[in-house]
Formats: sequence, C-alpha cells, structure tokens
Amino acid sequence: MEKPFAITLDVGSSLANKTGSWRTHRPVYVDRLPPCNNQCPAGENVQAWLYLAEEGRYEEAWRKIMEENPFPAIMGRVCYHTCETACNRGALDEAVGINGVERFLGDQAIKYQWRVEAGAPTGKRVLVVGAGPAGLSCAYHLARRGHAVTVLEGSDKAGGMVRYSIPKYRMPREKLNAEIRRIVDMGVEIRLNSPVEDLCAAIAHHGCDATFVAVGAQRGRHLQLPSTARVPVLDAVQILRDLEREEAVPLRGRVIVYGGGNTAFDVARSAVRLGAIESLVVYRRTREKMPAHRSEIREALEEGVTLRCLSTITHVGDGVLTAERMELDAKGQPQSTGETETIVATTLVLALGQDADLGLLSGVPGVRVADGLVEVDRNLATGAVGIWAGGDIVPADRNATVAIGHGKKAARQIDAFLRGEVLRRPVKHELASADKMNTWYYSDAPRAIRPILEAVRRTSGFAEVVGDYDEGTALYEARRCMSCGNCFECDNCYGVCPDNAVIKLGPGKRFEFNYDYCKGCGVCISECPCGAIARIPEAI
Amino acid sequence: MLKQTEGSHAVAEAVALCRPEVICAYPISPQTHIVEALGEMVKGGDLARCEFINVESEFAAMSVAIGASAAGARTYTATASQGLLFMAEAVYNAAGLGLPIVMTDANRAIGAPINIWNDHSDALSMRDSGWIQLFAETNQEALDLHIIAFRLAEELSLPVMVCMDGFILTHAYERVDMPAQAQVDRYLPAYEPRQVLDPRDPVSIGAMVGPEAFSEVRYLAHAKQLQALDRIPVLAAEFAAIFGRESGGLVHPYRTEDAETIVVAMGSVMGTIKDVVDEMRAGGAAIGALGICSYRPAPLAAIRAAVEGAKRVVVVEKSLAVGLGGILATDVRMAMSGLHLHGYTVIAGLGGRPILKSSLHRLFERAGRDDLEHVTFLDLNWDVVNRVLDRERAVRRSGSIAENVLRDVGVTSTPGV
Amino acid sequence: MFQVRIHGRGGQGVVTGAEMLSIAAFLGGRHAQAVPSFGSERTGAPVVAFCRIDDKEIRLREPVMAPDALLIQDPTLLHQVDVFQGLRPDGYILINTNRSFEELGLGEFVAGFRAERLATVPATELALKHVGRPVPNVPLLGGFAAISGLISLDAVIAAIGEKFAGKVADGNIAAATAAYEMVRGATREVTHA
Amino acid sequence: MEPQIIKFYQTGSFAVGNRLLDDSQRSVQADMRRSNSLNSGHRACQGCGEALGARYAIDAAMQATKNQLIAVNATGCLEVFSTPYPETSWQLPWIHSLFGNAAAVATGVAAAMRVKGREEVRVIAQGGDGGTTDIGFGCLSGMFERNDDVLYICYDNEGYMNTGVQRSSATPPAARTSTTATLGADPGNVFGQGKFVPAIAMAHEIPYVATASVAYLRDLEAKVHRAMSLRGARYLHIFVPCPLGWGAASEDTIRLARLVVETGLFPLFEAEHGEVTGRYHIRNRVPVEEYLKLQKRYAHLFGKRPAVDTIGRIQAMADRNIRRYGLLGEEA
Repeated sequence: MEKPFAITLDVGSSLANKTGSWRTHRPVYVDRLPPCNNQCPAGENVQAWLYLAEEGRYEEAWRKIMEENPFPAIMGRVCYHTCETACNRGALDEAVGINGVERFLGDQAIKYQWRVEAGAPTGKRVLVVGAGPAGLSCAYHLARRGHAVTVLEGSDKAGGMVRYSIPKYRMPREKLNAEIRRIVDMGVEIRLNSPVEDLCAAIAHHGCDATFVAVGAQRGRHLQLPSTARVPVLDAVQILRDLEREEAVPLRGRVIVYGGGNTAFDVARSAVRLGAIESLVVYRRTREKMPAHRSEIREALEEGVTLRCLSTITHVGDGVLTAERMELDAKGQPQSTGETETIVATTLVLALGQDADLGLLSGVPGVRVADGLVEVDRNLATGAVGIWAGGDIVPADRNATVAIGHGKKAARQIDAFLRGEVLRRPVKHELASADKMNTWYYSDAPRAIRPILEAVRRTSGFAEVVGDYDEGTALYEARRCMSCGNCFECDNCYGVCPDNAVIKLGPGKRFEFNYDYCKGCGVCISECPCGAIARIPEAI
Repeated sequence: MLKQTEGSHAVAEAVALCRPEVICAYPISPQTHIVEALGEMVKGGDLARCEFINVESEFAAMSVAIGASAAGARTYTATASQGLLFMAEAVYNAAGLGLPIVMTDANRAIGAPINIWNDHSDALSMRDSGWIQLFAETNQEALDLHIIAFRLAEELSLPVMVCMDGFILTHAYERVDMPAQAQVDRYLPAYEPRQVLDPRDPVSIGAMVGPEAFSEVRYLAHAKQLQALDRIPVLAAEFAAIFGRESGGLVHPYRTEDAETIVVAMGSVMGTIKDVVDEMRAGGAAIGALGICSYRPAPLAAIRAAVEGAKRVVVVEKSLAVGLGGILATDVRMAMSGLHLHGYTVIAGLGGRPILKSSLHRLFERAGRDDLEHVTFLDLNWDVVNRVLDRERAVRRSGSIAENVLRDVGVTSTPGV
Repeated sequence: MFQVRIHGRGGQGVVTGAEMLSIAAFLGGRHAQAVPSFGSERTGAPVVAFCRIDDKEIRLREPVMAPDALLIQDPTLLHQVDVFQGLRPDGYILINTNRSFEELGLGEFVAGFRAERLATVPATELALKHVGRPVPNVPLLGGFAAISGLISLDAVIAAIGEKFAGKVADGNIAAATAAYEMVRGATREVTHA
Repeated sequence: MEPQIIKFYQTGSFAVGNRLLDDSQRSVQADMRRSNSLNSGHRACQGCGEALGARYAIDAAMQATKNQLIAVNATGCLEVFSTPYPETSWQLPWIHSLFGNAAAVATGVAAAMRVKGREEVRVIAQGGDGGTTDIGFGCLSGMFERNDDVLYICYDNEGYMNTGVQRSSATPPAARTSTTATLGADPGNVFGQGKFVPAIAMAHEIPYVATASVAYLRDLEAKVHRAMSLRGARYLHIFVPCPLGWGAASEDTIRLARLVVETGLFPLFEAEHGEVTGRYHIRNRVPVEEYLKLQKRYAHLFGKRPAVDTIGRIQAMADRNIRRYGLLGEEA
C-alpha cells in the first residue's frame, strides 16, 4: 500500500515510544508472608499447599505439607489451627478451613499409601529420645536428609501425648499409627519400651553423632487438697493413658474435673462417653481465660459437660467437694471471696498441668534445667554440644503442633551441625496483612461446615466427633484461600495495566513487568487481590 | 444516446454508469433530484451493488462518504449551499485524508438571507479545502465531468467536486448524449484504493501531525493539485477519444484568438456570454470568452496563455468576496501578474439574479471603452441600495439589512421609516 | 429560436408542461430547453416556466424575456400578474378557459394580435374528464401543437409516454388529442373566416 | 449480562483470569494471545481508564470477530494519545476523521463492507463522552435510527479531558471542571442538566444497548460479545475514570470505576430493542461519599464544612438509579 505521508501509519509503531521513562515509582512482584504460614508453629507453608490443593493436585499438596510436617492426618485432627485465627479471610467472611483440608490431604495419603523416601545416606547417626510428635518429627526430617535415626521410647507405643492424652474420638488410632508407620518405613528405628535414664550412657551406647531429647511432660501435677473422706482423687494424665491402654477407668457417677486445659476437657468428655451421670469442669478463672481450645469447650458443652468457673476446690468431703467462689481483681487475677458451696462428687480428677521428668539429663555436662524445663537457645540447642531439646520439655506452648515444629527445627540444626555448616536463617518476608489485599476480587464464599457427629451418638461411644471433608468440600475450602501475599496467577495485573506493560509468562511462570512501557501508575498494585506487588521509588 | 432530460437526472444516470458503491443522500435544493433519481435506481435494482444511505445531515453525508471511501468503496454524494457549509469540516477532512469521493455541488447562494437560487458562493467557500473543483457549463458537461471526476479522483486519491449551477442546469430539460455503459467502463477502471481499511493489512488512517511534519503534508496536498493540472487535460483528451466530444479540461477558450476583450467566467453563464460574444463579434467587436472548468487546481498558466494577447479581461463571477470584490477575479489577477492588462471584476447573478444578455451587451461595450469600475455589480438596484445607505448614515441602528431592503423594494407591508 | 412562457399555479403542472414541450420538440428533431422560474412555490402560488426551441444548440440561460408564445393555465392570473409582458406582437396566446377572449375582458388587448394565433381551450375540463384531475398542462400542449404547428400531436403523445404510464398516460393522450381537435377546429374557423 | 457459569472458584468471575478455569471460560484479557489492539507506547496519562477501556472492548471485539474488525475513532484523548505521527498504537485497521462524525464514518465503512460482500468484517465506532453525547450526538442518533451495522462505544470520563477538563453533557452535578468552577452559591456543575445517552439510545429501539465499567471486566467483555453477536446499531457506554481530570490517584482508576457502580451512581445494565434485559446487582453497596472523596473534583463538598445537602442530592441520584434499574436484586 502506498501510504499517504504522515496521515497513514503502520500498525503498532508506537512501540518506539518507551513510556517507561515517565515512571517515578515502579511495581515489583514480591512474595509476602501469608498470616497462616506466619502463625503455624510447625512452619507449614499453608498457602502453598492450599494453592496446589485447589487445583486438585492433592499429592503435591500433601508433599508440600510433608516438607514441614510429617503428620497431616494427625494435624488435621489435633492441631488447634491458629492459622485459621490469623487467616485474612476471617475479616471478609470466615477463615478458610485449613485444618479440614489438611486432614483431607493426610487421609488421602493414607488411603493411597503415598510415601516419602529417605535421603541418600550420610553415614551420620542421630539419637532421638522420645517418640512423641517432637521426636518423630525430628526423626522424619533427619531421615529425609539421609541421616540414620534411632528413636528410644519408654512406652510400648509411639506417639507420645498424641496417643496418651488425646482420646480416640479426637484422634482415631489407625490414622495415628499409619503416620508413624510411614516414618518407620523410611528406615527410622523406633525402640519401644526403652526408657532412657542416663542420656550420656545412651549416647555412648548407641554411638551417635547428635541427639535430640523430647521426652515430653507426662507427669500430672498433683495438688494436696484437705480431705476428710473417700472421694477418689485421680490424675487426668493417668486416666487418659489408661483409656489408651483400654484399662478400666473409674469415671462414673458425678465426675468433677479440676482444671481448664485441654486435658481437663478430654477427661470430662471421656467421662460422658463412659456413662457418668454428671461431668463438671471446675476452673478458678473465667471461661474466657481457659487455656483449652474453644472448639474443645464448645464440643464438650454440646455433649453435656457442665462448667463451673471462678471456683477453687478447697476441700474434699464425703461425697461432696467444697468450692470457694472467686472474683477477678483489677488485674484479672482470681481472688478469694470466702463464699463457699458444696458440689456433689463421685470422683475428682485433677487436670492441673503436667511436668517433665528430666532425670535423664541430670548427668549431662552443659545442660541446664530451670523451673522444670530445659534451657535452650533459639535453635533449641542445649548447653551441651550435639544435644538439642524440644517439645514439652522446653519453654514454649505445649501442643503437638509446636512439638512438631521443634522436631523440624532441631532436625535442621542437627543436619547443619552434622554437615559442618551454619544454618542461615532465611529472610522473613514482609507480612501479607489485610491492608495490602484487595479482597473485592474474591467471590463471596462462606466457609464449609465440617460434618459434626450428633451429640447423642457422640456421648455413647468413642467415634470421631469431627468428620472429614469430602473431596468437593475440601476443594471448595482450598479454593477459598486468598493466597495472601503470593501470586496465584489471577491475571489481574496482566489485565488491568493500561499500558500492556505486564508480560504473562505462562501457566506456573507468573508475570514480569515490561519496564520499557510501565508508566508506574500503580493500578496493578491496587488491583492485585493478594498483595503480591510492591511499589518502590525509582532512583532519579 | 441522445435524450431530452433534466440536468439532475442526466447527472444521476451518469453517476450510475460510474458504478458507485455507496451513495449518501440528504435533501437540499437544488440538488435533491439527483439523489432522488439515484435512490430510485438503487431501490428499483437498476443500480446493483450499491448502498444508498439516507443520512441525517450533510455533515453525516460527507462523513459516511469518508468511511465508505476509506474502506475502499467508490463513493458519491451531492449537496449545495448551506449543506456544503454544514459539511465543511468533513469536506476538508476528506481532502486531508486523500479520499477519492465525488460530490456534486448544485451551486446555490449562502444565507442569511436564506436564498435557494443559484450563485457560486458555496463552492468557492471551499476553494482551499483541498478538493478538486470542476465547473460545468452545460448539462452535457455536467454529466461528462462526473465520469471524468471519478477517474481523476481515484488516480490522484483526492476528492473531486463537480459544480453545476442550481436550477439553471439542475432543473433544465436539455438534450444530452448519454454514454453507453461500455464506454464508461472503458474510461473508468475499477477503483483500486491507495489506502484502505482492511483487516488483511491494517493501517491507522488519520494520525495527528504536529509542527514537525504538517507543512510537508500541506505541501504534498498542493503538489497533488499541481499534478492534477497535468492530468486534467490528459483525461479530457482520453475522454474525447472514447466519447467523441470535448468535455472537461482546464479552461474553455471561446473566440479568444484575436480578442482585445476577454470575458472570464465559470458555469452556465458561459452560454449566455458566448451568445453575446457572437453578437458583438458580428458587430465587429474583438471580444472573446474564457470558461474556467478547473477552478481548483487553478489553471494559472492556461488562463495566462489565453489572455496575454488581449487588452483587457472582464471577470464575470457569481460570487463575492465581501470587503474585497471578486473571488475568481483574484485568481485571474494572479494568473495575469506581470501582464499589463486592464482587469475588471463583475459581480453578477448573486442569489439567482438573472444575467441578461442585454445587460452583458451593455457591460462589455462599456468594458471595450474601458469605461468600467474595477468592481461592478451587474444590474444592481442603486435606488434601493442608496436609500438604505443614506438612512444608515443618518440613523445608527442595528437590524437586518435584508428586512430593510425588502421594505424599500416594497415587498413587506411594514411602512418604511 | 422560439420561446414559450407558461403561466399557472403551483400544482397545475406548469413545469411539467414546459418539460413535455421540450421533449416533444426534441422528438421532432429540434433542440429544446425547458426551465422553471426556479423557486420553492407551494400549491396555488403563481408559477412560470419557460421553453426554448431552436434548430441549433441553445446556450442562452436567461429567463424568457420576449416570448413567442404564452400558455396560460389559469385565467385568474390575468388580473394578478402581467402575463403578457414582453410578448411579441406576432406571438401566440393560448388560454385555459371556457370563455372567449372577449368574455375574459381581453378583446381590446388582443385586437392587435394575429387572430389565428389566439385560442382558448377548456383544458381543466378536458383533464377532469379524461384524467380525473384538474391538471390542464397536457391538454394545453395539445392545443399548442394545434395552434402553432411547431410540434406535432404525435410528438406530444410521445412526450406524454415519457412522463406518464398506464391509465394516466391514456387519459392525458385523450385530453391532449381532444384539445388539439378543439383548437384546430377553432383556428380553422378563424383562418377561414 | 451473560452469567459466567462456573462452580465456585477462588476468585469467581471478578478477577481478570482464573487459572482454575478452562481457557475458553477465561476473560479475553487473561489470554496471552489477546490482540493488544491498543499497544504499548501510547501517550495516555498514567492510570488512564480510557486506554484500558479501549483495549478491553476492542480486544473482546477482536476475539468475537476473529480479528475481522475495523475501528473508527472520534477526535479526543483516545485518538490523540494513540496516533501522534509517526507512531500509532493501534493494531487493527483504524481511522480517525473528526470529532463529531465517528458514527457516520462507521456507517460508511459498514456500507462499504456490505457492498463488497465482506459482511464478516465488523465495524466499531468509538469516542469519548464529548464526541458522543455532545458534538457527535447527531451522527450517533442518525446511525441508531437507520439501524446501521455498527457498535458504537462511548468511553465516558465525564468531560472534555483532551482540551483541559471542560464540562460535557456527561459531567455529573457538583463536579468541578475548568468551565464549572467551584465558585458561587452552587459550586461545580449544576444539577438538573446533562443527559444519559444509554437511555436515549434505548429510545431508538436499537437491537442492543449496554453500560459497562472498566472495573467489571468480565461483564464488559460479555457485553461486547453479546453486541458482536447481533447485527444492526448497538451502543456500549463504558465508564472510564480520568485520574487527571478528576483529581484522583492514578492507581485508583479501577477502584473508582468499581465504587461508582457499587454506590448506584452508574447503573450497569443491558437492553434489547428498548427494553432492559439485564442489570448488575450491587454486590457491596456503599454510600456516595466513598466514591466522591477520592476525587479532587468533589473536594469542595468535604473539608471543614461538608456540603451535606449536595452530597444528599448526589446520594438521592444513586438511590433513584437503584430503584429505577432494580440494582439491589431480589432482596431489595
């Protein structure tokens, strides 16, 4: 075509005009730290595995969990999922049901017998004392890194407090066993009925290069109550242990549980299942202050457990207990009022917390114990070279998830130690807080309700109370994830750029800015649903 | 084929023979008969493969034409007077974009006061628009010029305006020789656009051009018109070879060879002038006439060649540059620059005022004696004009001049002041 | 050159009459030019149209100033417009009326004209009878053919065929023929008188 | 608007793309092969809503017509920033003629295509609100009335931005422009003037009329697709914020385009042959202040002594739209 001068132009010729020079600020793709990941004691990359799960890539999602935590099926039941409390979606409608999806993935793995292979052998050997969640977690991570691991366990079964203090209705044993079995299948040796009384001796006996101690806090705290009669006073930890061993437990008649933690409720709920006439939890502060998880309290109340808060038991009489009413002072501390009343009781169960038995460390040079806990640095190293400690015996929240996190952390440290390296702490990304999100783009999607066993059926047996998500529901929940701070390839930046200055690299490859043309308007930043684009000033 | 028909209809038939593909129509006298006839031909199926679009204004008519032409269709429209002015912006645009649209202008005066009769004010107001403007002397030439116009327009990728006097030609029944389709097809090849909107080869037409290139664009438009000066005589010669008659060209000299007085004019008045020239020649006067067919591009060299042997030039034009005098005359003066000739400007036939043979006789006789003002208003009613001027000198007031003139002429019933 | 001026009112087919006259002349091998006195007149207003007939190309574009023939389609115009302006002394006058020149009060005026070139014909009546509408233009052309001999009745009939079709054409042909016969009869009387 | 049938997905139909959807169900803008009809290097301001709207609409039309498309552009920002010699940003056959004649030029192009038997080639005319609702209105109405096969797209940024932010007949009440100063008793643009051209388009009973906003991409694209599935005169009125003219932050372009809809100030609907056939139900209704406050052109309504009455009148306009078009859905 013989085109008229200047009036008629060849298409696309404006590419010669590099409008990027107009820019005073530039957009940059970032990965921010999702609040769920930030919150997870086990350090799970929750957003990442939900991202995989929402595409139906369940095995990959499960493997993503397994990079941090070898117990998705256990976590999906006993974890108190503080990630959900932190979830940004909570402000929009309701938090994503992370825990339910995790259980789904864990169960999928068991159903399809997905396995994790041990790493190439390093020739190093590590001793782990205690086959609870911390010890097993540590053993697993070490095995993945190719180290030979021997776990010494004093009980006749592995699982620690998950087995011995969480009733079956919360933690079906076949799942627990399956997840432990998977670790054993990786080559981890678990020696049961092998209590360690002298750690130095054990280390010397087993000839290992490093040690992780996670023996747990299994000794119920006792309280000497003035007693004038025969009301049996039992230890909650022992009851739960007996339950696990299917030994007879005297939870009949009117069962009074003294304490406000999860263990107290586990006992109270077990009492309901065993046919107690009454199951009453007595706690000296308010219900809000109870350390037990909300869901635990809620489910207990649904099952008929009753509460008496702001009460201390002061005396055990003949079929009755004397309780004093408490009041909160200005600081929120309970104070005596002198007012008393009586509670009819068949059995009193003390659930006042547990202590660790740290006798095995007494002869270890450099290991210090204070207030019943092992002193460790931020990397869980004890004062003794080559010895790490974790789980309930170190100062931290006491729950399975924290313990699993300890196991992983210790394993990483041990691995670095064995390789003669110093582990560099990864830079912690900026938090993907709600203000960085543009939640308009997420469809309205209320949370899926996990099926709950009817109260009538629950109270008559030890069937699992909280049901599973079916696949559709799990997928739905996974897809409710907003992928906070991490690009999920929604194409918004690619679409909303008035200057076509975003290059789409293809599925899974995310995007790049074309700074030749980006004018720095910031629309992509405003409209990024998940806050994965940052704005930085240009050097002028 | 010879036939006795109305000028408008003859033009419509000629346009149809050119196989137009898009025709836009908006009614305005005295152009309406042309598009009416074309509309009938399209609707009746005589003109196949043609879109006839009834638009809502002349501005739209030219705009539709711009779109159609840019998309590669042979496009035609017609207008007059206020219509041409209403589309003025688009008229310039069509030329600027180099779109070979052909348009008939049935020449008519411009208001206020509103006047539907003939003069050349409309066409001449568009003299700088970049369009080629050809003026027809007769209905025969009018229809011939449309055939030439399509050829010229498409060769140069420029729009062409064929001007024919409103009513005097458009509504006159005359004998015309209507060409055969085969003749027209031989003369006018299929339209091959220079630039076209087509998804197969996309371009952007109508860029914004800044100071860095605008002068060049304008010069190229000028150069294209100069190119047309070469092409117009060639196309007229080819036309004569195929159709067997002279039509078009730059200028039409009539008995100018030894003329001392040469009358220059455009359009149908040339017929009356030729009669007068014949009569005066019979009386021994050395007078001739020069018809301008190509007003734009201005055939300065051809005009100069025709008049340089004469003693005087009388430009009779149906237009007035208010505050200056002649419009055509200014162009003719430019052609004459350096020549020592008397030049007279005669403003005649405004708003349909008949140009009478008797008046022209008197005028040319006076011119022959060099007894003319530089600018003469033919057959002006000086009584009326002077009365108004006298009064306005006495009383300072605003108001419609037209109303006052009518009052003086005695048409309105309002008593005079 | 022979110049005809037609007077009438809007709606009476004045312009069409001039055009048909030019067609008839063309069909007779002559050059002809028909033009209206251009305007935007509405129904009922006075209207003028012209027709020139010659043996060579007609270049003249001025209005007909000195007609050789006048066709007056509406006698009421006689009192409104100077219809006779410029009429040559040997010119033709044809008026659409049932009355005579005397009855129209023109007896004195036409005294100086050649009697065989004067005629009246009830063209509106003929049009109503044959066409069904009061359009006197075509019958007047028939009358003009008869009075002037400048065009033939056949040419008029052919011109009608170019402008009209079907029943309208047939009616107009009948009306024109009737007018032709009437005027021929009358002028013959005059000639023979 | 055509509902996108998807089960539930993370981002539903609100984001540009969705990796969980089949390619055919994703937006045109999500497609790596989108035509980028308006290419990089154009000279629109940062965050220009019109540049965005034009690419959204034309890309969708390109997809709908398999790239058999010609665009006619009225004078205005879009034209000036896209085609300054020697560079054009357009990737399709495109013509600019005048300010007021885009609809008519498009009629001509469509006529040419019809007469040449290339009816697969479709025509779009486009312009700003000045070129559409004011100076181009005559040609637009003529094109509608003749039912010419043209989709006319108005990019409404509520003023003459190309010439320096003057008032148009699409400028909303109380807004400041350079010809509606914030002076006198009623600062800014007056109430009770202007026109809503979609409603006027409907009065022509043309096959299709719709409104859209650059914040609702899927809806916008669905409307373009619907329009291109029909023949005859069609009209699409797209709300496109102008950061410069409105005194808004460049990154707020889409936010404003969203808020204007969620307040009810700009109803999203579609109509066929003069009857409303669909409307967008407000998802998250907000008071007009949230929209107004982001724009300096309304700054005189806020500050120390907020113009409560004026804001109330603007809120009443939003409420009227919500009533008139049923924007709250069934629960309303």
